[in-house]
Amino acid sequence: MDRNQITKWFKAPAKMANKYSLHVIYFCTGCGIIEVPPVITSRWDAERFGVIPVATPRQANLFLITGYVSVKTLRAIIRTYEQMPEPKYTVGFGSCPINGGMYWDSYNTIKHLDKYIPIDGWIAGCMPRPEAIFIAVTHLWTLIDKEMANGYVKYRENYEYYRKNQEKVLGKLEWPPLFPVSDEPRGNVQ
Amino acid sequence: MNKSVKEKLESTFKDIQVSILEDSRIAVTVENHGVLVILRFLKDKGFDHLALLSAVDWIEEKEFELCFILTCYMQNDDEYTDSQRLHIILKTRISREEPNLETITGIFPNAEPYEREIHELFGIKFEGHPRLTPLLLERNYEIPPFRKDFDTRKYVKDVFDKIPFVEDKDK
Amino acid sequence: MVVKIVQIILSPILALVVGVFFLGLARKIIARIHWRHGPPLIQPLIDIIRLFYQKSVSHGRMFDLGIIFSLAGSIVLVLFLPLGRWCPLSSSGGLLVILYIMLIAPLGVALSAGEGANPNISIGISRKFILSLGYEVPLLLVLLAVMTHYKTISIMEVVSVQQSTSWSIISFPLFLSGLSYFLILPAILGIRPFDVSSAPQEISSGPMAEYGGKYLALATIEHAFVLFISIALFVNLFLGGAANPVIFFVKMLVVFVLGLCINAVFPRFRIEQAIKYLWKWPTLLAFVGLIITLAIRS
Amino acid sequence: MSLVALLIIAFGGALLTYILGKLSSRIRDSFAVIISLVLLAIIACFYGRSVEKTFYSGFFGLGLVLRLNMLSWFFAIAISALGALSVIFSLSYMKDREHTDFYYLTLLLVNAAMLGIVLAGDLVSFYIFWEVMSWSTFLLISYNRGPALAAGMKYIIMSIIGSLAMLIGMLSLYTTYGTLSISGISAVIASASSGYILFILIIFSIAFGIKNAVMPLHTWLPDSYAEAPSPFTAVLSGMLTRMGIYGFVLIMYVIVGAVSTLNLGPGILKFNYILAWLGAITIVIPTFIAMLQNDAKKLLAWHGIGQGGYMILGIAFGTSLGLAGGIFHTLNHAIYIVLLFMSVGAVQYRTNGERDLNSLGGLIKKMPIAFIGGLLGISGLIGVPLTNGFVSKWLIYKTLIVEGYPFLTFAALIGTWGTILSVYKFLHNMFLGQLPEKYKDVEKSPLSMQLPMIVLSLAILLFGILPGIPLKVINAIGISFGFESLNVTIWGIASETGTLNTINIFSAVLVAGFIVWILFRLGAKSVPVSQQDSYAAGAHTPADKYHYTAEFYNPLYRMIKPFLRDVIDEFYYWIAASVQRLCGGIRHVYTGDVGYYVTYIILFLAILIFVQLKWKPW
Repeated sequence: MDRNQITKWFKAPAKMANKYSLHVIYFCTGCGIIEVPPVITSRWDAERFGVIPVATPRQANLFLITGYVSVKTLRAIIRTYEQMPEPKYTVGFGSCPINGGMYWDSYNTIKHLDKYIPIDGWIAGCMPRPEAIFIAVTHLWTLIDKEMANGYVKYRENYEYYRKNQEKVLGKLEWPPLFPVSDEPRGNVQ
Repeated sequence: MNKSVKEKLESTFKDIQVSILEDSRIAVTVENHGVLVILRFLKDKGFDHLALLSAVDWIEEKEFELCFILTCYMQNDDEYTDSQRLHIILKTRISREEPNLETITGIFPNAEPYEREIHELFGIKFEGHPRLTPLLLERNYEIPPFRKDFDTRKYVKDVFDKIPFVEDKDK
Repeated sequence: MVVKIVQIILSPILALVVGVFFLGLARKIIARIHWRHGPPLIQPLIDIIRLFYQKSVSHGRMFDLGIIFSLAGSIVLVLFLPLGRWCPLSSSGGLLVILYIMLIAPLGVALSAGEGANPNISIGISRKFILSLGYEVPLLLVLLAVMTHYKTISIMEVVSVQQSTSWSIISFPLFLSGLSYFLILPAILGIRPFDVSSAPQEISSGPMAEYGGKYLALATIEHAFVLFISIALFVNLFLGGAANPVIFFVKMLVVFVLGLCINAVFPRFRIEQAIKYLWKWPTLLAFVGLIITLAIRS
Repeated sequence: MSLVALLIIAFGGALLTYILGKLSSRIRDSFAVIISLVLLAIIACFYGRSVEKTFYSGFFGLGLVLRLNMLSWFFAIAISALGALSVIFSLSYMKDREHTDFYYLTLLLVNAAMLGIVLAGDLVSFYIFWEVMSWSTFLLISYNRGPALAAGMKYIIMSIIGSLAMLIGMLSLYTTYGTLSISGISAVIASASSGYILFILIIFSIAFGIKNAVMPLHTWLPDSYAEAPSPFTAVLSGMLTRMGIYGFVLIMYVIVGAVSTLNLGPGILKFNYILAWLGAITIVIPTFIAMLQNDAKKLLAWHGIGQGGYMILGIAFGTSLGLAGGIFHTLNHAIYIVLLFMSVGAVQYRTNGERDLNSLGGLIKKMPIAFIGGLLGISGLIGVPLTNGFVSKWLIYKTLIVEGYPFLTFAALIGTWGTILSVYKFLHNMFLGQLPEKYKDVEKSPLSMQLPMIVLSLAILLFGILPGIPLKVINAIGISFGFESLNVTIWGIASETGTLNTINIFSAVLVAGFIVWILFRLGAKSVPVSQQDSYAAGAHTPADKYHYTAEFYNPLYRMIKPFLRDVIDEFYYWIAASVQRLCGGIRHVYTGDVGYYVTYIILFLAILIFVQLKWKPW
């Protein structure tokens, strides 16, 4: 927690500011959202680290994907992720986004979330405890320090592949592609 | 109390089997063409609340079984006569090859989403239903997922595992 | 003349620093009321720096110019307010100009956010204007009472008269107006019970819904300025301004902390309840204050 | 170049355009524009000259006099400028409409009649031009047929009542003083009894109150503004309705003279105090009714009534500051209300006549000039500093506070906040928010519409930042009425009880805006994005359903709607209905066959004989 080291602030203000002002988009994607209220209220108080929930993706730079991701929710997750402004980070919360968790063989859940949107950090556990969110935040700090939290850069460079995977699962997407895509004809695999 | 209901049912309808399960539950099995008549009869008797409509896939006997659970709409909990605590489970069998049935939204309008769900997940067609469009699922499936012959592991292997990771895009 | 230039440059910077400090203090006090440790006092500054480095989304030319115009209006308004002894632009308009420049900020934000083409924004803006109509009724009565009491429209004169005689919050007729102004202060600041126009839960933070990086930074700075201006106006009109900025700042701190502690414990009003409250007690007090002032004056 | 020649050019030009219209529409259009610009040029070079000449003395023994002084020049220049701009605006607005020759004839006739009113030196010619103006306005209001006929009928009935009141006043003046020339009467009337002066003031203020839509006499205005074609509504709302203000100033300060109007009536019940309260009510109630309107032109019409109240407040107290405020507000109001109606007209022209605020939206990207016009128009209407509306409102508020009427100031200030709410709804529903599908391919407004809007927007900013230009002329008017002069400077008014310096405000806003703009550029780049990409909680924004306009201030509507029923309008309709029933009853007497008439005659003779026998009255 090097928030009070003034020299670091003058050397790399962007990195320090990004580290100590993570605004989480308050979007309940799955069963894990029940862990977020204790985190932001007086029991664990995430605001000490500058982490506060905000209402719209436009104001956020951290996206906490909590719990299993059903096919229908994936559409909303992709839309929200694309509406967040650039340096944005995502954290997969719980084992379901990692590899499907206990719904590994279900027809209706998404198994590996990072096939569709880039994920910077994972928290294992079938609903990890609130302290695990702080572990994720500190982990994110080190990633930002080491310039490794570049999920959004990966998304921008391989957008075509991400888009193709998304359309494989969700069929035709209503909104236009975020970045220009060389649209050669692609059959939709059912 | 449920004895009188049993006699009333057996007296008015001929080819039905009525059996009393524990204290407040009656199981009634009936042919699929007689369902509407019995539902109308029970509704007039005061069982005006269709609590649930569910289906069971008996794959060995190649039949679907539909269960209608009826009860009285309880106004207030405390003073209840024992007849009002009665649950009636109406069961009927339809063949698996051409699984279709009359819709009951005429009698119980609240059955509309139940029937849409069963149509989507079991493939049972309800004639006369206002809109049999998909309710829950995002994708469409050749074999409806809740049928026993739907192999979910194979489906996952075909759809989700075939989608490549973005990292190994150059392979 | 040089002193004037220094004053003109210094007062907006001072206002910005004090405003951002008040924002941080507000979050810290609310956290401590919730039994939470709460963020450091400079957290709003960190947020603003981060927002300036973050990319954002623009919905058109008016989307950019509106927020710039609104922040410029707030900065100009600071120049009209006396901070302690010196007041840069006091000679060009007085209280009437202050009253009218106060409406540039909400109008600018409304025009810029309006182009964000989002119903949450439009509902937020309509609520913000209804709320401003709500607190404007008592505020106008209060300002008219002060103007008729001191028989002038220039705020410097009001401050100098209070310096010589007693504070106007203690003098008989203006006590009611002062109390009424304090009751509507949270509505002007847009904090806890009256943050109905930027409610994150109901209308996803109203006009701020489409504001991304630098737009949100400018909006936060503008909120800091509004915080500074409303409290400075209260201190100037009712607590007799101050000889030097330090005492002025202490008075503002007392008023802000007092107001915040009272209001941090209230749940958010619905917009009708807010209007009913604003048009009942504060308006009654201000109306009675004005009638008594008029009676004394004639 | 005498005044008579000016009027001949004005009226002759109107007739000539009608004749030319028969030949070809292009010649008629260009001729109409040329005539208006020529009139503007002539009046401009009349500045400073004060002339009084009887041009025709044979009118039943009364001399018709034409007169020019600072007040009439001020109004004349405003009339001709706005007339020229609205003619230019209507070039493309009326392009593919039928019988446009008739439209241009009546439009130029109205402008000429208004010039006549302003230049009239005696009450007879004043009355003649007043009637010409009323009638040509009636013809223009009912130009669109359909509901416009009812609106025109309502307008013409109330104007006739006003003219009759003025006629009674003139007759009584003629019988008592034998002359009707304004200078003659004003010299003599000071000696009349205060009761007689009160009678004259009340009679004339009824006529001018109807024309200026003061509260109880305002009901004709919303319908006629909404139904008349947009370019004419601009002229109607800009200058025509303000002939009432010219009339008030004429009767209160020129004919009767300031000193006697101000102490008419005992203590609190002075004539101008009651007039001021009427003005205050005219500000508050119409502004809040405007908030409930869903029709763009009706909303602006109700604001027209509301702003009329500010002018009445300005001229009611007869101090030089108040008079300057009132007259300056007349000019400002003329500028921005014409601009707003032109902006509505441009939108109407492009969206084939769409006026309903709930079905428009997002036009800022398609019609930027109309948006800029609308934006500056509403900021002038509100009185945002740096616009002309602010300066005149500042003058009016200062007079009210210095004179010691806080409650009148409170009414005026609340009027401003009501204006902000309703006027933002107007701009938001038309230009901001989502663009409906059917207006996707709307193009920009044509050049002939953009030109007047740009000119008027610049005028708003120019008079807002350098108010000295018009205030110098208005100060001269005040001096000609015998008030002490204000020390007007290019940047505003300097006085010991509070000076207004618009240059300071302008430079401060400019510098602060520049600093904020640099701060804005320093931040990270922002990506332009379409209206489809708006935040919708993860869902896709549905086309045509993502725009919040209906009942824009719903919580406020529910609270204030019961108090805002237009009871006066219903009262007038009740009177009309009862009169109609009465006449229906009388009509039954005439059944049409002769037998009944013979019996009526015999009965009548019998009654006469009986009365003669019984009481012998003859």
